[in-house]
Amino acid sequence: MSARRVGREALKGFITGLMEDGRTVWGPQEFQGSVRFRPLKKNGTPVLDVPNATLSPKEVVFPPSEWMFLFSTDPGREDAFVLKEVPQEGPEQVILGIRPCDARAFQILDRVFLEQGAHEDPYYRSKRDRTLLIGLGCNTPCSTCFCHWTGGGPFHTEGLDVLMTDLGDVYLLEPVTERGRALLDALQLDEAGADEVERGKHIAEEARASMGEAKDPRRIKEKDLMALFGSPFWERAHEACVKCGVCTYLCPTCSCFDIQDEVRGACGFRGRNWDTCMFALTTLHASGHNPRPTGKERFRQRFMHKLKYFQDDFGDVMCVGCGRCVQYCPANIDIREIIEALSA
Amino acid sequence: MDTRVERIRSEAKRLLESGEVDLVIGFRKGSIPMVSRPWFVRTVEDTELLHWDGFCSLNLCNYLTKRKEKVAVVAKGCDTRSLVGHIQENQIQREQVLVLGVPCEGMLDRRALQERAEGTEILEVVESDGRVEIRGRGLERSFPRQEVLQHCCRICRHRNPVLHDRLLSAEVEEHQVERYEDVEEIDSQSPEERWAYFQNMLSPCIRCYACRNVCPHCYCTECFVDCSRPQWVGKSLDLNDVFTFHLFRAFHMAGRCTDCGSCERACPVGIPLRVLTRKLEKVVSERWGFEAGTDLEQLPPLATYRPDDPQDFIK
Amino acid sequence: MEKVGAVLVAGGGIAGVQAALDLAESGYYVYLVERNAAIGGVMSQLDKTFPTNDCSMCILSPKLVECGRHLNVEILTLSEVVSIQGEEGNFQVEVLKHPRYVDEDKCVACGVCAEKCPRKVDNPFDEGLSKRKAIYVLYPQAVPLKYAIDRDHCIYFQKGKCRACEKFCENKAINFEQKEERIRLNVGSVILAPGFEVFDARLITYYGYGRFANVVTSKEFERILSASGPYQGHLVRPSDKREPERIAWIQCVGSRNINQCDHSYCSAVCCMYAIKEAVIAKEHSDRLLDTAIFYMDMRTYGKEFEKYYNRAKEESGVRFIPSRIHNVVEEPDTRNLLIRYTDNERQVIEETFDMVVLSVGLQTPRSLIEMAEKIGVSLDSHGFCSTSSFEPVATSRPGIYVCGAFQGPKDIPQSVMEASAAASSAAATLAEVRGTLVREKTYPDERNVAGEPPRIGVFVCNCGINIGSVVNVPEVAEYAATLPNVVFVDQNLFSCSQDTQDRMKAIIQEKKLNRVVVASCTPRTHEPLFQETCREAGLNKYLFEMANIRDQCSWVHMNSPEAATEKAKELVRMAVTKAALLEPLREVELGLTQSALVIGGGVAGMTAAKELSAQGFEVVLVEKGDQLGGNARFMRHTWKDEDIPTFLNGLIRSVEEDPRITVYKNAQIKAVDGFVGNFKSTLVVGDGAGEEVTVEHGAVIITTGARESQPSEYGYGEDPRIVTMQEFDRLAAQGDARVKEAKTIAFIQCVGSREPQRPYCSKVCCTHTCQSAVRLLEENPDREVFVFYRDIRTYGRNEDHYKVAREKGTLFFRYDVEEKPRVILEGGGLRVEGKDHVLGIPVTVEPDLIVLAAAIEPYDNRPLAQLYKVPLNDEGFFLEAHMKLRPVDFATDGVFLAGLAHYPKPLDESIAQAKAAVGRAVAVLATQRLQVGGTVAYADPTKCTGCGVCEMVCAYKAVHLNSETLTSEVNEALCKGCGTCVSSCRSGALQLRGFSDPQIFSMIDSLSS
Amino acid sequence: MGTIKLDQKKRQKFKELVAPRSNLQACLTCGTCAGGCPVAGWEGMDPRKLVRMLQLGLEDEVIKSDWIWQCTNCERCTWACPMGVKFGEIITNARASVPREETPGEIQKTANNHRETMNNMRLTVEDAIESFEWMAEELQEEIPDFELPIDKQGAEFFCTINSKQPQYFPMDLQSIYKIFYAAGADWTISSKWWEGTNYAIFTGDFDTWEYTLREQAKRVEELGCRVMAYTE
Amino acid sequence: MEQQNAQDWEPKILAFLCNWCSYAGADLAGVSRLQYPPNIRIIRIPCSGRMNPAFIAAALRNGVDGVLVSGCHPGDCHYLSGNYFARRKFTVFKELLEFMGVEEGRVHFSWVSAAEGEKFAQVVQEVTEAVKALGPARHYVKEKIEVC
Repeated sequence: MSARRVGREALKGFITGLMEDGRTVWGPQEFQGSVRFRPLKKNGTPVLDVPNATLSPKEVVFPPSEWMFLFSTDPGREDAFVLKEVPQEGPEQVILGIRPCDARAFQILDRVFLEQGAHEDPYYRSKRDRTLLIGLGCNTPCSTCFCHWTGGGPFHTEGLDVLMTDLGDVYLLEPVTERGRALLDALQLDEAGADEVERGKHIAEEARASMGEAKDPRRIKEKDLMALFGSPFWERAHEACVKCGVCTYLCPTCSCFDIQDEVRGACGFRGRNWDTCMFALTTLHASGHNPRPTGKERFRQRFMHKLKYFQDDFGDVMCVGCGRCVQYCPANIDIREIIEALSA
Repeated sequence: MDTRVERIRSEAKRLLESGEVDLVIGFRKGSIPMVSRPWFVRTVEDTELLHWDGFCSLNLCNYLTKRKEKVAVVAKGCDTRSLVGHIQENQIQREQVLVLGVPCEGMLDRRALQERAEGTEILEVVESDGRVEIRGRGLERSFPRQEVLQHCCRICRHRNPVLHDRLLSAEVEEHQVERYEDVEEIDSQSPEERWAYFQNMLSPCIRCYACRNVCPHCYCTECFVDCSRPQWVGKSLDLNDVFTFHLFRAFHMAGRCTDCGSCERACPVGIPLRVLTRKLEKVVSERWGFEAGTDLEQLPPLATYRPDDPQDFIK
Repeated sequence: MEKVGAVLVAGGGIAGVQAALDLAESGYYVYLVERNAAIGGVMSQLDKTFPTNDCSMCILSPKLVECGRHLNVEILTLSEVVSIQGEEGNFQVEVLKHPRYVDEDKCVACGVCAEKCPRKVDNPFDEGLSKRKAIYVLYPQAVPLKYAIDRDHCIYFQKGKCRACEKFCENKAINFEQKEERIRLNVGSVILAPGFEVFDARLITYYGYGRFANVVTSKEFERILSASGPYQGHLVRPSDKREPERIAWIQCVGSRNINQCDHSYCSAVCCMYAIKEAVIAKEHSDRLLDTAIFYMDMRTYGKEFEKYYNRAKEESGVRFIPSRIHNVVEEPDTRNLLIRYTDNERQVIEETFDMVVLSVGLQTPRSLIEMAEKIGVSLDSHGFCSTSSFEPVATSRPGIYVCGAFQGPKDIPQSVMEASAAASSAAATLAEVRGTLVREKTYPDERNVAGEPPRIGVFVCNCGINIGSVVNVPEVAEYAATLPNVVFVDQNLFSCSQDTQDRMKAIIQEKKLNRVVVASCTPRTHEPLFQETCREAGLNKYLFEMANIRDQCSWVHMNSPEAATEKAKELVRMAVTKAALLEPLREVELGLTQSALVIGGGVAGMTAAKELSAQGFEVVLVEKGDQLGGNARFMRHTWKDEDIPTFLNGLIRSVEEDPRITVYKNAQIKAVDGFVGNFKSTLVVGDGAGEEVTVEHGAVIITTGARESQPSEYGYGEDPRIVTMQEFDRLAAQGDARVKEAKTIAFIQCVGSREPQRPYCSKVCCTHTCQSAVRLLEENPDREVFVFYRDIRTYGRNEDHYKVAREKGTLFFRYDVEEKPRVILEGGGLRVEGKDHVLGIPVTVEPDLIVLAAAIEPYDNRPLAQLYKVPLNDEGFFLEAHMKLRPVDFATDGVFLAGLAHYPKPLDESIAQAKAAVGRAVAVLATQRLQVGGTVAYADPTKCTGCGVCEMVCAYKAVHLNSETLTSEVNEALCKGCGTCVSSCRSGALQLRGFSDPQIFSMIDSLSS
Repeated sequence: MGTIKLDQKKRQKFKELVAPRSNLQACLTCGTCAGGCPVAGWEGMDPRKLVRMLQLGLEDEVIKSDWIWQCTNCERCTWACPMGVKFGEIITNARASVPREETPGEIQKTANNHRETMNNMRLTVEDAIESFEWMAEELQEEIPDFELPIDKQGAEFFCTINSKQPQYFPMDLQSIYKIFYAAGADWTISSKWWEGTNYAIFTGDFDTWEYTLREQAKRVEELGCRVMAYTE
Repeated sequence: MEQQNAQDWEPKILAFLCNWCSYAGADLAGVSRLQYPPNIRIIRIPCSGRMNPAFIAAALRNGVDGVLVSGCHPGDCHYLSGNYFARRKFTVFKELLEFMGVEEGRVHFSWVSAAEGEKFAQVVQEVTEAVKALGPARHYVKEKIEVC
């Protein structure tokens, strides 16, 4: 392994290097009242000191809304109402400063969008393939973080191409994948010293140790689906939830979307926008029937999907323990309590 | 312990024991600092968890509608105003709800506190005697409560419940604070500046609709943005559509919004949405002397009129 | 003799129009005979109407259009009744029809004739303040909208050549050969509604009218104010078209005057119209307009009048000066007008005004007096049609009824009331032949177009040259053909001509069109015609849309033909886009219960019940007390000195004996269900628990009355010699010594009326007091009668009572509300201390009896108002649908009102109103089936959140929240289709058929694409 | 005036005296009269108030007031009064109620002159005729064929003369002559009872009024004239 | 096309008129042959009460340069009170729209009675001039994308 180092003061240069070859570099930035992954401008610096961005960089590969097709509504044209694909090419891109939990989330998204055989999602595929992830380990995990419950950890490298550790004066860069290594090689960075690698390890261990005991949601997989589904537990658990959906919009693993057509003048679009299982409309049938008629069913769906169905289908929970839903829930619905309850 | 907490618990207990209500809705301590959790109490034992602190800002009116049972609700000034709105709009019957009014000294602003922690995670907040102390790893600071109130609470004119069946503590003093400084500031700008201001303000919106969903007064079965026939607002992040969504969300709140602050608190990307609703609050108050949720007998301003309403803008 | 199911209405003013519509709606064929070239009468000339400041034309015009379109109203314009032979039930009426010289079937009112006519004449519609051509339409919204030639001014008729109109008329509608016709009509009844003329102000020479340009009559002033008037609503004075800064109104010009004219009566309307004109003039004026009204008694006795008066004083700053004016002097240089008057304090004051408006009174024209004589209808001493208080719309000749100002000077609502009353009376005499002469149209079955893709036919009209000369019609047609869903396009010369209609019908069928768009003129006049054509072609009439490329293009963009053409294309595109989304709308027929409920057993209620029975309907009459009769039980004489007890006993007997009337006494309404045509009311009969009775009825008339209030001042209750008016009547009837022996009697007016707590005039007290004074003095001329009053409001012919009272020696003292007279009880005697309003010095009277004119106040009407979902005004009286034109209707269909529950009024007006309520109710009951639906709102229960805002904004109570489902429901029978609920609904649960959100959005979208 | 106590008896008097003929009771107190009265406002004069005082029984106050003498009898009030109240009637009656010695100024003396000397200025028949003829002679210089017909029997017009003219403004007589001459009228001036003004009307001296009028009428009949011409 | 000559540019204005007063007023303007600028397109609605502010937004977003909404004068409403409710909605909506940066002068309201043909023509004139003065709609127009 050849770990590299970038001095704190040299970060800008490092980023400029990443931008060569027309690469887009996404990094966490202040954006009005939140921290979001945005393409960095030349000489721009990411905000790496905050615990985690408000929104995961999921939006880089799976944007909140994207156009899929175009069509003309001009009846005079021969191709009226014929759908045409929106071209999906784009530049190579790097997500700098993605946290290990969010990077693990990409792998979960991959299962949904890419590992479905014939149903591969070309829009996701295009963006995902040209995106490299340079992750930043979490020196001081928050009290809401529980990545270690879900099979991750503050310095987990799963899903990353490069792991970055903040050593204070210096960032330690350790390649994880071949692509990551090639990138670092190409940038001709200084080799990190062994002590620096050692310091990094120490920081990682301390961070992990600070997080306390993990509760394993994988026990839920063993539970009887129908028993869980029919459990009286949901009745009270959902009561405080206002079904605002913030949890799902902030969740790095949620992948629901809704397809809509829009017409502007003589031009029509078909696109998709993020959607959420917390909304009644999501499952509303044209007939007016709604299989998930009340908040309770929607609430149950969210957790059953994340903790049970997904495990049953893919062997893993659809949660990376980033803690956003816990932090941002206006009603303090805490997924950790749900995990405990369901696995009990 | 805060005497209010005791009063809430004892009142809840009494109500449940006497069978006066089937359910008491209040707050319990949250699983993380700086947030309290709505707590639904049906048994006497559960009353012990009832709690009250500076983070009980969620508007409990959200939980009152479409219920069959008789409910008691712990309510602040703003909650009771929403309740008035709900009663007027038939979302709940007055007889069905027993209001345990809690005069409110204002709720604390999580974001402001976090900012004052300068990057250190706050693990505990202690409130006492008009001061707030935050604690975390290597962090211990304290501020006057007034400084770290939510904006909506800082400019609140109805801290005391406008409607209640029991009042759980002495009324607090009301202040005729200036509510519209920011609105007036924007008002004084040119259209170009205003346009730029709102384009900028709304650009982070991810159309998660949390502002709408968390609002006690947004209870439509089908929101106008979700309407597909006609679909006159696009659902993408096109800023024009985002703008339109917020324009009409605010419009639909005209004369109804009680400025409880839920929308702004819920917004994950921190958009200061209340400036829109407060602009309209100002309009209905100046034009028609109306203040939402303060009078059960007064019809909502768009559902009534006076023949001599001001109409200087009409040719 | 066999009865005839047709009625002739003479006079096409608002009264005639109302009577015609009521009759036509309730199953009679109506001939509406009008002297002018169009109906509309004086009301069409007015600017605004008091007390609501409604635009007169705006509220009138829909009624005129309805009249013009009604299958069972035949309008005979330029016509007059010459003679009436026969008798009640079967009259032969001879009508003289003057030639129009324009073929009404051919004229499409394109206006080219008038444009080409070289002869300008004074426009009588604008009272001569503007010019019109010798070929003319009376006013732009005229019904029928057909030109007519004014023979007296036409150059061809006067000099034998010209015929310019004929040359340019594309439709060959001019016909100089037309001759006078004598038409004989066979009708069962006749209603006289010929109206009035205003007093000729030239006769009061000292006001200078006719000599001084800036002295105008109030009617001229209406035209000056009117947006469609000679100065387009710009308030200027005639002499120099300068905006006036000071305007004076002089009241009682030709009224209350027996010296310079023979009009002892009060014209009843001038005070209100003068206030209104002053208020509106101020609104019209950019500057601070000074307005002064010189009056004797401000007679704001009607509903909401007093408040209007107060607002004019306090908010608008209109000056009210209690002085009649001696003469007006014109300053020759400025043509300003000098008025000299005295006021009690400052003595002689001179003021200069820029304009003087003479509030001219109402009178019966000479020609009408002659006609009345010819047809054997007697008139009173003032030249108005004489009627009894008990039959206020019946003339002296059976079967001939009267309404409006011919019966006596009165305002619009009273005229409308009488019109409905006259219609009801006529209908009652002809009940057995109802429906025998009315026409009904049949249509082919509607083609089911469900599931078909839109096949739109577009017809572009040239309107002669009206459109074609500006808009490039071929280009528009060509363009229309390129629009989506358009399968057929045609161009017409006149789309509305009969032959084109036939052709359109054929094309619709042949081309299997399922949507039709006509690009021509305004839907307001022509949509019904084209819709009719669609129906005849088997197409649902709501599958029709119009583009107005004449009124909105060719006529208003004459100088930019290209822009007009572009615009026409866009309007067509918008119409076509909407048309594609049009859906066939169903109009559902509902059955109805052909009976009525009358609530309140006073004279109004009993009259209504009798009248309904006479018209052949079953009635349930509910009285809360234990006897019928109401306030009339305490009354002795009508204002025409007829004996009330005799009348009342007869009425009660006839009601109780009437087999069609079921009377419940001691009964109250407990619950109400249903809506127009299908009400179900639950009564509780008897005391205590009572027995419940359920009544099914199609309409309800509320006549719950009002009561005399208990005074709380002037020592009332402290001495038996201080009594209210009603008590006085009772004592007088009983021969009580307190009245019989009283030598000196003092009356105090406005006790509890016109005060902050009851800011209305109780209307009847002044006349009653004057009449009582006369009787007291007739019984014993040595008596002394004193009246303390604020304004004597003996409106109309009641003024005679006031005059006689004065002549017999009654002394009247005017007092200010701030300085009321005082009643002092001292040493066993009574004393009234007041002030003489002329001399300004105190007066005292020591009367033996004090009579207080206590206010009339409503009962607590709230429970009933809630049950029938009808509103109350601020004072607790029921609030009718429209104070001007729907005085007995509620906004809620099927509910009507009459009598004191509406507002204080004398017996004859209550009776007229009760009959009117029946007239309106029968228009519902007689239809047998209710057509509901069409352009109405509907609610989608899956979207509705039950917030109730729709219910709050609906003026017709057509939307209500179902208490079970907590979702809104629209009652199609009540919905009028305004769409206010729709736009108020945040959740999009409500939509308006024919104007749905998708349809309107599609038009908006199509404009920009 | 203090408080008016509306005493029945007091009011009765005027009711009987004036009311029946004057329409006084019909008064609307509308103020038309006052607005048109040329002397209204002068020393408080107000015909509306005057009428009102009479209605209220303040007859004595009216009679004692100057107002009744300020009236010019122009009758603008009567002309416009909507109720036809006859102010002239009322004023004259009121003046008649004043004791003769209390009438203001010279008017009663003038009326007495009239009665005693057949004219207001106490001119003798001779003096008057001299004046008339003198002016006729003067006129003949201008109109040679003018002749003054004095006491012409059977003339159509009986011409009256204001005594001021022969006394103070003789030239005015010429104007009268010219008119008659130009009209070619058959006229005469009587040597007696030619006085054209009557002050008894103004003083309310009904007796003198009647006497002087009757005398003049008698003279007209004596001369056989058909029309009396008042030149005032 | 962005930089159009200000003199050549003609605004597109959409008017919503109530059937009973303002549409009739427009008809009267027509009958009276009053000339007004041809920039206006009229959509007839039964009552100003039917007016959903969303229509105004839709028009502006579709690139209309100005909007006029006109109804019966207070008190004249054919449906008794539709215009009163409309007035309240308009008050709120206009304030909000302008607060958020749409220029004053894009959206106009008027009361025009059936008798006010002259006023209608004048209102159209005024609105056209006001919109012209503002120039083409910029702020709230939804970007148009030409298809492929």
